[in-house]
Amino acid sequence: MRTSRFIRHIFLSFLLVFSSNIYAQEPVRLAFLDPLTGAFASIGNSGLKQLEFAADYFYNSKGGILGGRMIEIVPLDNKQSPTESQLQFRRAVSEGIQYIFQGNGSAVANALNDAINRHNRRNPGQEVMQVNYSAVDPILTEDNCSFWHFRWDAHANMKLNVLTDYIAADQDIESVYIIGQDYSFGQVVSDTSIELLQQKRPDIEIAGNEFHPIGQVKDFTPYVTKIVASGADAVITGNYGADMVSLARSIIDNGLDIPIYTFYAAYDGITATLGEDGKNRIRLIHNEVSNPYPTEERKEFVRAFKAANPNNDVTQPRITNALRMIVTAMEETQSTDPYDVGLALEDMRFTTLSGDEIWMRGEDHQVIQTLHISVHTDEGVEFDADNSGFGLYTEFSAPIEDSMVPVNNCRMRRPSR
Amino acid sequence: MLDVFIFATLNGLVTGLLLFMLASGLTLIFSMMGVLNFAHASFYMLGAYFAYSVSLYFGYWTGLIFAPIIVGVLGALVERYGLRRVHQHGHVAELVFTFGLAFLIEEAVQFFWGADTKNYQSPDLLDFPLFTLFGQEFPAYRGFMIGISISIFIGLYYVLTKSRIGIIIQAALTHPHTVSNLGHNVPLIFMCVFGVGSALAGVAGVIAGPVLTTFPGMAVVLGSIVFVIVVIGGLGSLAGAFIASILIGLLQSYAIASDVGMPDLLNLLGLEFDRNHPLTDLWTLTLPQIAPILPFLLLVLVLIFRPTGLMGKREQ
Amino acid sequence: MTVLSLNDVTKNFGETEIIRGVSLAIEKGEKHAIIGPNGAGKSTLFHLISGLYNVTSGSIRFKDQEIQNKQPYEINRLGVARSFQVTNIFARMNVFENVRCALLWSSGYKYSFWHLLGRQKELNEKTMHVLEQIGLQKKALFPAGELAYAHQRALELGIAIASGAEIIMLDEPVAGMSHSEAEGAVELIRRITEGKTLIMVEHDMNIVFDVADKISVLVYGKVIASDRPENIRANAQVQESYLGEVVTSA
Amino acid sequence: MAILKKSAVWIGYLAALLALPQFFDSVLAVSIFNQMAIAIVFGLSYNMLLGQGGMLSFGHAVYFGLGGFLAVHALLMIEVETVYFSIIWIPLVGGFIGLLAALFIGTFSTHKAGTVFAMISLGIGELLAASSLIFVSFFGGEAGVSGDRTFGPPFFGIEWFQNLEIYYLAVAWVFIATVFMYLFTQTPAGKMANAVRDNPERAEFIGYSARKVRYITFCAAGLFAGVAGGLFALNYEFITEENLNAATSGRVLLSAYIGGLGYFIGPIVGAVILTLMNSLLSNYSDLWMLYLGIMFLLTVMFLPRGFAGFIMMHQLAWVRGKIKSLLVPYLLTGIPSLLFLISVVGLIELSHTDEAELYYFGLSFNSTAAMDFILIAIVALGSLLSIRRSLPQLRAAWEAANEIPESVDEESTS
Repeated sequence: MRTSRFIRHIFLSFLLVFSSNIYAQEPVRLAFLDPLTGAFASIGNSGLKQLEFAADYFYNSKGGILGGRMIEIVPLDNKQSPTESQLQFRRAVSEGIQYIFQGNGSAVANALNDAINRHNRRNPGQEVMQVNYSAVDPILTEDNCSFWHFRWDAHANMKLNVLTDYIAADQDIESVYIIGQDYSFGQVVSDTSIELLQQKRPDIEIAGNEFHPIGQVKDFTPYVTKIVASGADAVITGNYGADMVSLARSIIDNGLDIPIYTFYAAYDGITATLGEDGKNRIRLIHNEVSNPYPTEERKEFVRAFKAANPNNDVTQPRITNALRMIVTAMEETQSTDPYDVGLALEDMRFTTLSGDEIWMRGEDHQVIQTLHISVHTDEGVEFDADNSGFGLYTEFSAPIEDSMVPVNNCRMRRPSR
Repeated sequence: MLDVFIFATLNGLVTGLLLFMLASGLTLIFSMMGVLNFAHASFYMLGAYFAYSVSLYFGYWTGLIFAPIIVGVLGALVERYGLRRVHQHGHVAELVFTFGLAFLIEEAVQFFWGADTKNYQSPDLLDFPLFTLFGQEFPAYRGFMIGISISIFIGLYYVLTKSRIGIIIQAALTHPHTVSNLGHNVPLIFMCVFGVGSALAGVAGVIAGPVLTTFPGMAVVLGSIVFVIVVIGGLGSLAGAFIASILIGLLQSYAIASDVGMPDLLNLLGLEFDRNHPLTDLWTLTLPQIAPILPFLLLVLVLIFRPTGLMGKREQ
Repeated sequence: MTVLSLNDVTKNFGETEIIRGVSLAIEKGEKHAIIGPNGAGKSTLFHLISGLYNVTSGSIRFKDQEIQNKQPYEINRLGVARSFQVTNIFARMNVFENVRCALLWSSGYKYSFWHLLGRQKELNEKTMHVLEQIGLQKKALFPAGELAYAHQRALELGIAIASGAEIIMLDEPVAGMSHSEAEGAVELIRRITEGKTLIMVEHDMNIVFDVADKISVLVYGKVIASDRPENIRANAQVQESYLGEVVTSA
Repeated sequence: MAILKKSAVWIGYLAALLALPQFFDSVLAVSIFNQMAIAIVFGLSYNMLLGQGGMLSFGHAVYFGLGGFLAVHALLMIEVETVYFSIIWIPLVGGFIGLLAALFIGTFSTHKAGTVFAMISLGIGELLAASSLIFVSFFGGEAGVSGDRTFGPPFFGIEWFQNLEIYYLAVAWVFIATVFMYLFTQTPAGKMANAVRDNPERAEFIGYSARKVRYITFCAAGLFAGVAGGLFALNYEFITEENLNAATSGRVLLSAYIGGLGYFIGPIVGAVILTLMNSLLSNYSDLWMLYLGIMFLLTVMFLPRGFAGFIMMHQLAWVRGKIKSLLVPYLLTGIPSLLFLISVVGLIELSHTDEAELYYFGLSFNSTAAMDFILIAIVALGSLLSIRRSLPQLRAAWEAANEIPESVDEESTS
């Protein structure tokens, strides 16, 4: 009994700390739910810094929003685990936070989407909005689309649509090899690119279509051997993290000189690790144009960010877009209620720091924006990645019409008030 | 087809020999002390990270020499001040201790070096293709890996069969109790063996780091496989560990190189399933897809049918 | 009536023959001692009878059943219990639980997970009774692993006899005891094996001749003599190969 | 009297479980309690295996996870009305599956304890974790499967909208599971599990097949792990691959060990400690896993019987009324130890942070100033010296309080 009293004591003191956050001018609190510890911590922490910096740069330094309320970013560490995300989601609810930024991992995004929908259904008046800045599983704006979920990144099919356009236009490519992690995103990449390539360039041969378990492969050389043997002219991979680096490394080390088309092969240590070896070989499909940056406004922002965070880069400008659009919607409605803000976000058109106009499609809550293909290089790179001298140089930009994919299976249930 | 086969064999050998470098140390430690060191692969990781840090200032070759020494000393310290203390509480406590150590080392590596991958490069000296066969290059660094592995294997064999300490260790392989009764400074030998075993793992880390990527998860990826090898080979058997290492290296390499899977098997049997079948995941399974988990399948099968492992005599 | 018989039993470990054709017949109620020099195979013989080892050839019969190559627990359930030369108890459980565990099977509980032991009055009384017999009733709740050596040996005996087996096999029951402790132990053995068949390996000849009413001499894996104590004492071959020096030195 | 005393513990346990949300009723607190409830059942089931049966498993999450997956599938079936029963029985579904899996896997894994068992459990765990990513239609890949607990028939008007309702349901199950797991330790099979743990060879010579005893314990542990998995499914309404992989298996080992193996309350203590660390400490420091690792190693080295063992160590002194004599020496060593701990953690945090300023225990430190490091280091060193001085005193007091009397006849409560 003694121990339990002791524990209760600790508990009490901890909970007191939580509940004593009372401010004179109550801030608008936004949660940032991503891995801040563990294997993916660097990506999560980098995102957190970008969001915090953007909030300070655009709003807090200028007197806040909604007539003087500050934006407070509450970091929540989900350790890249769906289960942990659920716990942290409850913490956010417990603290009355109604906006959750989340990006890393479609598994987490899907779990969070489910949790938020359940929560919102059961607790009317305390709804929570999911601000998805990076999870690209198409299902989130298709079959599982929800009023409470908004996505600022282009989903996998949109990216693949542009990527296959690009590959199809390259007449030197006669066969491609697809390799990916054995999970939903890897499979989407494989299925969609085969389908689209067959439509666009039926003559391109799919030299291989390989899946490997996530994080289980020690050495990618055997896979590379197969790629070489297949005689492919290009590789498409959706790998991320260490699997991405190891794969690229093996391809390079084994002297295979063909382009590698990727989604996640830049920043957070990857650019530095690939360095000289990856030059002109690694290409990325992404949103928000890379070097050369088109506007002074954006350069200024990035310089200011680098000054404050010398070891980080602005890896995901869409975080800034999401924040700015939400604040715009809040100002428009003079409300922080996710329902009002959600309605205002629907079909909002917004000009980014790069001067692009992006559109939050109301039908499925998917941002429609220009997409770009950039190459890993050190030439013409004014803003490098990982302070390595290397960075991304945009070679190809797809206009908004080309990157748009029509809505297929989204039947959104709208809350009635 | 032949080119794939040849390269698959070479790749399998590289992996197998690398695994053996880890497995040999683990086996030695197990033979002497009766404890399966869960943290063994963590020393491998430490090897890679130390070598990376050293190589930033003094180049690759200095790292190759000093990193294993640092790791070896660390290992000896762990034995002296950690394991020896836990020893009195029995084998389960020792196993759990090393398990916790592995956990801690991973966290510590993230603390000191961060969570992202490190740009640990192979030396420029070895940055050329050793030979080209059927249009495929075989990097010199991989040849170097094979060379180092084999020379360590020979060195180890020589020390174990020719030197005095080797004889004692040999004796410990078969008669662990007698050796401790013979009045040798057993604790000191334990410490040395643990240190040398760790250092071997460190060497493996140094030479594998540039190829297999230096990142905090590298111990986990390899750790359980090395465990599997030591158990499949037969606990305490160096020869068994060698055979199992090569076996698993080749097995995985061939499995990846092959293109067969359940669909082929079903075709052979004249069966057909459509994509909506509830077991569709099973019917579409391919060998490359499951290659990395084959060792675990092998482990379970071996343990069921031959609990002493391929070459093992002793049961623990 | 013969309760246990060994028929030309051999046991090899690899190339080495340890037991080289042993035949023995043990009568009901007999107190049978097996003696012999170190390495003669006495403990191995015990392990063969009790099922720890499989025989290489030959047969062992308990009453009308062949028991060679049966599992130890099957043999135990038939009514053969044994103790060990090196103390072999359940160290982290207390003395009471040690003995109670030894009683479980013979009391018919099998692998039950629906009986609460605290409520089994008869079983607990039986356990206390055994504890009294071995003189450990005061140590009932003491962790077995922390008992004094003599007490551990007594517990070792207690576990062996608790189930009330017909044949009790004791492997050097007084090894390592002081003279006075050994005397007490002999008393104990005599008391608890009353009316039962006893097979015993022992080095202390005084105890052997004191307790046994039949003695077999095992040398190099063979029984060179099996007879009443007085005849064994007189047997020239035994004298020569083993007993002489021991008796004179004792 | 003794019976009253014994049931008093149980009533107290139940009352404590029921009363918790009366004191802390925030969403967060209830979510932590739910986590604790699940961790307690899972931890107790693991202790059954390792503490009671001596089987070191690196794959116990398999039974937890399988139970959880089937439980979520059962929720889905309730949703589409394939079956129709109240969700209060879901943990039983989980338990049933855990039992089935253990019944099958136990046939070949319980031959031997020790390393062989540990390795088989590791292999099975890895195999299943890997296959769970391959067999997407059942395991749902890395996103897992998700259900909704509110579709079944209401239970006395309760529709399970709130986590608090689930907490009370979990309490009922935790209590039932704890009682049954405790009772199991008091049965012939449960006691023989102890015997086989201590000495499998001898167990065979008192009529028991060590393997069968292990098998029964193993199955019972699988059953309760499955119950815990079912509770998980009810609380989170989804389950993913991570709940049956090696990390989850490792965590339960950690929690049981820190709590104290071999003591029935050990895993409960461990579950509470680990859950609190996981959900509270992780908010204050992103190095909490490092601290967890250090704490775990220190526990293995210095408190081999865990926190419960540490408390139990004082039983003798308590019974003999000498606990008071330990108080002062404990304080004398404890306060500098705490100070040492705080300053070391401070050093680690200070060297890790990338902010210029670190707020720590109400003080502000500058992470770029060497002076601040030295200051904390001095505190650490000073407290260390102080510990060294007071430690012999504590040892002497300890020995005085625990002098072994002639015979120890006091009844143990375990």
